[in-house]
Amino acid sequence: MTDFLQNCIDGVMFGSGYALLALGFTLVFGVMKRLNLSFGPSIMLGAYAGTWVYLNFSQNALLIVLVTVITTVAVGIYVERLCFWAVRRDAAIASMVSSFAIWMQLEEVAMHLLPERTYPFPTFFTSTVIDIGPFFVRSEHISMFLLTLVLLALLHLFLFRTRPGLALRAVSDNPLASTYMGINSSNIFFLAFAVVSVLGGLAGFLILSADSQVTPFFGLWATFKGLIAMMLGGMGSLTGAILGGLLLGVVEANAFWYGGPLIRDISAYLLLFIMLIVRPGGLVGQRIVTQQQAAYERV
Amino acid sequence: MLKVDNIVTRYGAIEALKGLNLEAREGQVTCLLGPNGAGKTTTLFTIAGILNSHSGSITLEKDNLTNLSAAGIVRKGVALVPENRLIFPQMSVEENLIAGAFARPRKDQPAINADLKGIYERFPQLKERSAQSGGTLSGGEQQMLAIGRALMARPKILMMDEPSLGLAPIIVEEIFGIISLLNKEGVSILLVEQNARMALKVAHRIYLLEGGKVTFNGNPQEMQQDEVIQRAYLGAGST
Amino acid sequence: MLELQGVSKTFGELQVLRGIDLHLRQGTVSGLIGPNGSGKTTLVNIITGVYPPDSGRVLLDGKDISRASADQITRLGVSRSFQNVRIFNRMSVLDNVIAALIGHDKAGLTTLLGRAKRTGDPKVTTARQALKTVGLLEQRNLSASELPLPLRRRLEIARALACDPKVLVLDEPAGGMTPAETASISELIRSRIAPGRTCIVIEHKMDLISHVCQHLCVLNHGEKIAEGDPRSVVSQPEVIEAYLGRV
Amino acid sequence: MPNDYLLTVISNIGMISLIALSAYLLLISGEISFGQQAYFGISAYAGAIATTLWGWPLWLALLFGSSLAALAAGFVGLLTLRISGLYFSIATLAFAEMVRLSLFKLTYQIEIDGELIGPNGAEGFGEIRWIFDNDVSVLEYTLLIYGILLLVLFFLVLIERSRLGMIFRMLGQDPLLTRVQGLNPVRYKVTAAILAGFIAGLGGTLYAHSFTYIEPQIFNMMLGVHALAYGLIGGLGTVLGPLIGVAIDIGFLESVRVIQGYRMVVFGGLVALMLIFMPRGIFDEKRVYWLKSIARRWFRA
Repeated sequence: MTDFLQNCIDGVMFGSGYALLALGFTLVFGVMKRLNLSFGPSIMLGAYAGTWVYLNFSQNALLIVLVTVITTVAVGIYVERLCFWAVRRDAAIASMVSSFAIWMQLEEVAMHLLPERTYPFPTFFTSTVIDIGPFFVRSEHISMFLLTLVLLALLHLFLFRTRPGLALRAVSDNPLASTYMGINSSNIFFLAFAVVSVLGGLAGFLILSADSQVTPFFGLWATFKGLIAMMLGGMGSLTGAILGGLLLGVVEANAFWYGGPLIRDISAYLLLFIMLIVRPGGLVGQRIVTQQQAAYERV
Repeated sequence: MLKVDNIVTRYGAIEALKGLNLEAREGQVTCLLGPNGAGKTTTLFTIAGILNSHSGSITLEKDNLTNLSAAGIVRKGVALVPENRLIFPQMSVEENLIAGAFARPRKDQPAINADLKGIYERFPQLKERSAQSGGTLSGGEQQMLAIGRALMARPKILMMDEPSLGLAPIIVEEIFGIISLLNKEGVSILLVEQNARMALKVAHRIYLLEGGKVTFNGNPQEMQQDEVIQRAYLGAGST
Repeated sequence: MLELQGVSKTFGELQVLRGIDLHLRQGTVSGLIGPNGSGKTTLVNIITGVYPPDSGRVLLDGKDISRASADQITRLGVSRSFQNVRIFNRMSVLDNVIAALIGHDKAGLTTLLGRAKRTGDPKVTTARQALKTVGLLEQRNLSASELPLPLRRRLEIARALACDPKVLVLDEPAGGMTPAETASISELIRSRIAPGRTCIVIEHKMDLISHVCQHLCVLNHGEKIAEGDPRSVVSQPEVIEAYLGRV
Repeated sequence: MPNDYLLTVISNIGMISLIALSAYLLLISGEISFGQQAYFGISAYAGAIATTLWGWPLWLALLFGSSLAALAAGFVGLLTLRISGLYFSIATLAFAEMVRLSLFKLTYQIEIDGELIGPNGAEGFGEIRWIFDNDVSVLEYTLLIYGILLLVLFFLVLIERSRLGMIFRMLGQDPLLTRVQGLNPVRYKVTAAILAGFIAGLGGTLYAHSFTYIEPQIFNMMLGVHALAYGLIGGLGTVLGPLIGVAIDIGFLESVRVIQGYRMVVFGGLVALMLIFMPRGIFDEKRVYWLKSIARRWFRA
C-alpha cells in the first residue's frame, strides 16, 4: 500500500510535466481543430539550442532558459506558418501530415547541431530528498510540480481575463463568426502557437532539467506523452489535459514499479486504446460532446 | 452613407459580382433581393472585407473601405449579422456580446459596459440567460444574440444576412419587429433577405440583384407596381 | 402506413420530444411544422433511424422499426433529404444518385465486386430518370459540389426518389430559397413527387406547406399541439400563438 | 547485369508500396491510420517464423503472415468501429505501439544446425535464410515482389471500379449519408480494415525475407506515417498515387547524393510544400477525372 501511494505521489509529480505538454496540444487543437505532431520535436530543438549554448558559451541558467524558449517559439511559428496557416482551411489531415513531415526535418537539424546520441542537460535544481512521513519526494520534482501550477494559473488568467484570451476562445468556438467580430484569426493562430511554444519550451526545460540529459528521442517522447495525456483527458479541454497528464503519470509510475520500463510504456498505450474505445471523449470530453449535440439539435 | 461603386469580386475564375453599384442611406433600411447565386452574400462579404474586390470602391461616409482587412472595416463602423446566426456556442451569452465589441479600443471599456447594459434592456431574454452558453438558446434567441452582438460594435451601418433563415413565422415576425424598431432609433441597415414580403414591409429602398449585377432599384411602391418583378420575387402563388 | 406511438427523446438534460403520436396515411403528404427547437428534425432522425427513441415505437406497415438502424430503415423504403444539404461532393451528379441505388443492391460478393456502372445497367437508366424528374439531367456530369443551393436540394430529392421509397422525408426542401425558387420546388413536389407517395415535409415556408400538404402536424416544445386538415390547423389559436404569429 | 544496390532500392520501393497502398485504401474510405506498420510487422515476424523455424514454403508463409495481419486488422477495426477521425488515428497508433513494444518481449527460439534461431526480443530476429537456402537471386526476388505488387494493384483497380470501391469512397465523404443510402458502414469499415491489413501483411513477410533480419524498432510510427504520406503525396485519386509517392521518396531522394545527410530536411519540406498546394496529392480526384476525360477524347480521335 505504501508502495502504491508512493508511486501515486511520484506519478502526480511527473504527471504535472505531462499535463504541461498536453496543454500545448489541447490549446492548438481547441483553436485550430488540428493536431500539431511536431510540438515535441520543436521543444527538442529548443532544448538542443539551449544545450548548445550551455556547452559552447555560458552556463547562465536564465540565458539557457531564454534560448530554449525563444528557439522553441521560433520553431513553433515556423511550423504554424508552413503547416497550418498556409494549408487550406478544410484540409485538417494535410496539416497533421505536414506537421509530421516537419518533425523529420527538425530531428535532422538537431542531429546536425549536436551529432552525439546523448548530451548533458544543465540541472539547476539541487537534488535533495524530502521525507514526508513514510513517503519521500525529490526536491526537483516538487519545484517542477509547483512551477506547473504557476504556469497553469497564468494560462488560466490569460485565457479568461484578457482580450487576446477572449479572442482565442472565440476563434476556438466559431472561427467564422470571430472573423465577423473583427478578430483576425490568422493572428490568433499565431498567438496560440506562440503561447503554446512558450509553455512547451518551459515544460521541456523543466522535464529535461530534472532528467539532466537530452537525446534526439525527446521530440518523439514529448509528442507521445502530450498526445496521450490530452486524449485521456479529452481533446480541446484544459481541465482534461491536466487530469489526463496526472492519470498518465500515476499509471506509468505504478506500471514501472511493478513491471519495469517496457510494461510502463505498454500500459500507457493500453490505457489510451481502452479509453478511446470505451469513452472516446476522454475523462471530461464526453460532456462537451453531448452539449454540442444538444446545441445542434436545437438550431 | 455607404456607397458601393462598380465592384467586381471573383471566386477563382468565376466572377460573382460584375460591376455592382449600390448605396445605403443614413437612417434607412436598404434591402438586397435576388435569387440564390445572384451575389447577395458576396456583396455583404465584400463590404465586410471577408472577400477582396478585384476592382471598384467602397466608401462609408468619408472613409474608403476598399480592401481594408475585415478587422479594419469593423473598426470603421460596419457590423455583420451573419447568415445562420453563427453565435459562439460554448461561450456564455455575455461573452458572446463582449466578443462583439472586440474591435473597439481598450479605452472604450466604460462605454462598452454601458452598451452591454443597453443590449440587456433591449433584449431582456438575453439578460435572463446571460450566464448560459450560447448553444443552449433557441433559434430566435440566437438571432437576437447575433443582432445584439453586432450592435456591441456600435456600427454606423448594420448588415444583416438573411435574418429570417430557417426561423418559424412567429419568430420572423419578431425579428422584423426588432429591425424596424432599431431603424426607428436611427440605425442604418443593409438587409439581405429571401422573405421578400417581410422585407418590403421594413425597407425604404430595394435593390434587385441578378447574376452579380443590380437589375432594379427603387422604393417598395415602385417595386410592387412592376408586375414582372412582382412575379419573380414575391413568388407566383403569393398575393 | 407509418405510425409513431408515444415517441420520446432526451439529449442530456434537454427533453426534445415528449410522447409524440402520429399516423401517416398511405399516399398523403403530411406537413410537420413548429418553432425552432420544437423537435422536428429530431423526430425525422428517429423515423429514419439516425438514433433510436428513448421510449415509444415507430411502425412501418405495422412492423416495429424503432430499434432498426438507419441503413435497415432505408432498405425498408424510407428515404430522406437533409436540412443542411448533404451530398457526396467529390462525385458527379449522376454518381450521387447511383450511390443511392447501390445501397439497395443485395450485398453479395459478386455484386460488390461487380462494376459499379456497367453500360446498359438498369441503375443508370433509373438514375437518369430520377434526375430528369427533378430537372437535373443536363447537369449529370458536373461535380456535385459545383451545383448552386437550389439544385443541390433537387439533387437530394432525386437521390431519395430514385429508390422509389414508400415514405419520403423532406427536411426543409425550400430552406434558403427565394419565393420564386420556393414556388418552383413546391410545384415540383406537388405534381411530380407526391402523387401516390407518402411524404413528410418539414418547412417554415407556409406557402409551400399549404401548396403540397393534405395533412398538417404542429410541434411545440417537443409536444404535438395540433394535427389535421391544414386549413383548420392554421386557424387554431394555439398554433397561431406558438408558431404563425398574426400574419 | 543490373547491380545489386539498384535492385535493392527497386525491391524496397515495391515492398514499401504495399504498406503505402494499405494506408491508401483506408484513406479513400475516410480513415487515417497511423498504425499500418503493426500489420506489416506482425506479418514480417509470423512469415519469417513460418519459413525459418517451421520450414514452410514461402507462399504458405506469405498467406499465413498476411492472414494473421488481416485478422488483427479486423479485430482492431471491430473495436474501433464507434470512433472516427482523429480518435481513430490515435487508436490505431496506440495499437501499433503496443504491438511494437510487445515484440520486445517476444522470444521464441529453436535450435537449428546447432544455432539458436528465432525472434529474441530487443535482439531482433536474424538468419531469415529462406532466400539463401533456396538459391533465389536478388533479381528473382525483386520480380516476385513486383508480381505480388501487380496482383494487388490489379485487385485494387478492380475494387475501385466496383460497387465496393464506390461504397468506400462514399464512406470517405460522409458516413451518415452513406448510412441513409441503406449501407451498413460497420460492414464496410471492417472490410476495408481487413483488406488493408492483408495488403500491409504481404509487404511485411516479403520485407523480412528480403532483409533477412528484423527487429521491433523497424515497425515504429515513422514507417506508418511514411506510408500515409506517400498516398498524400502521390494523390488520392488513383491507386498509382501511393506508388508515385514511394518512388519520389525512396527512388529519387535516396539516390540523389547531393542531399545525403539532409534527406529528411528535403523530404519534409517537400511534403509540407506539396500539401499546401495539393492537399489531396498530385493526382487527386479532380486531376484524375480531368486526365481521364482527356484520354477518352484522345481515344476517340
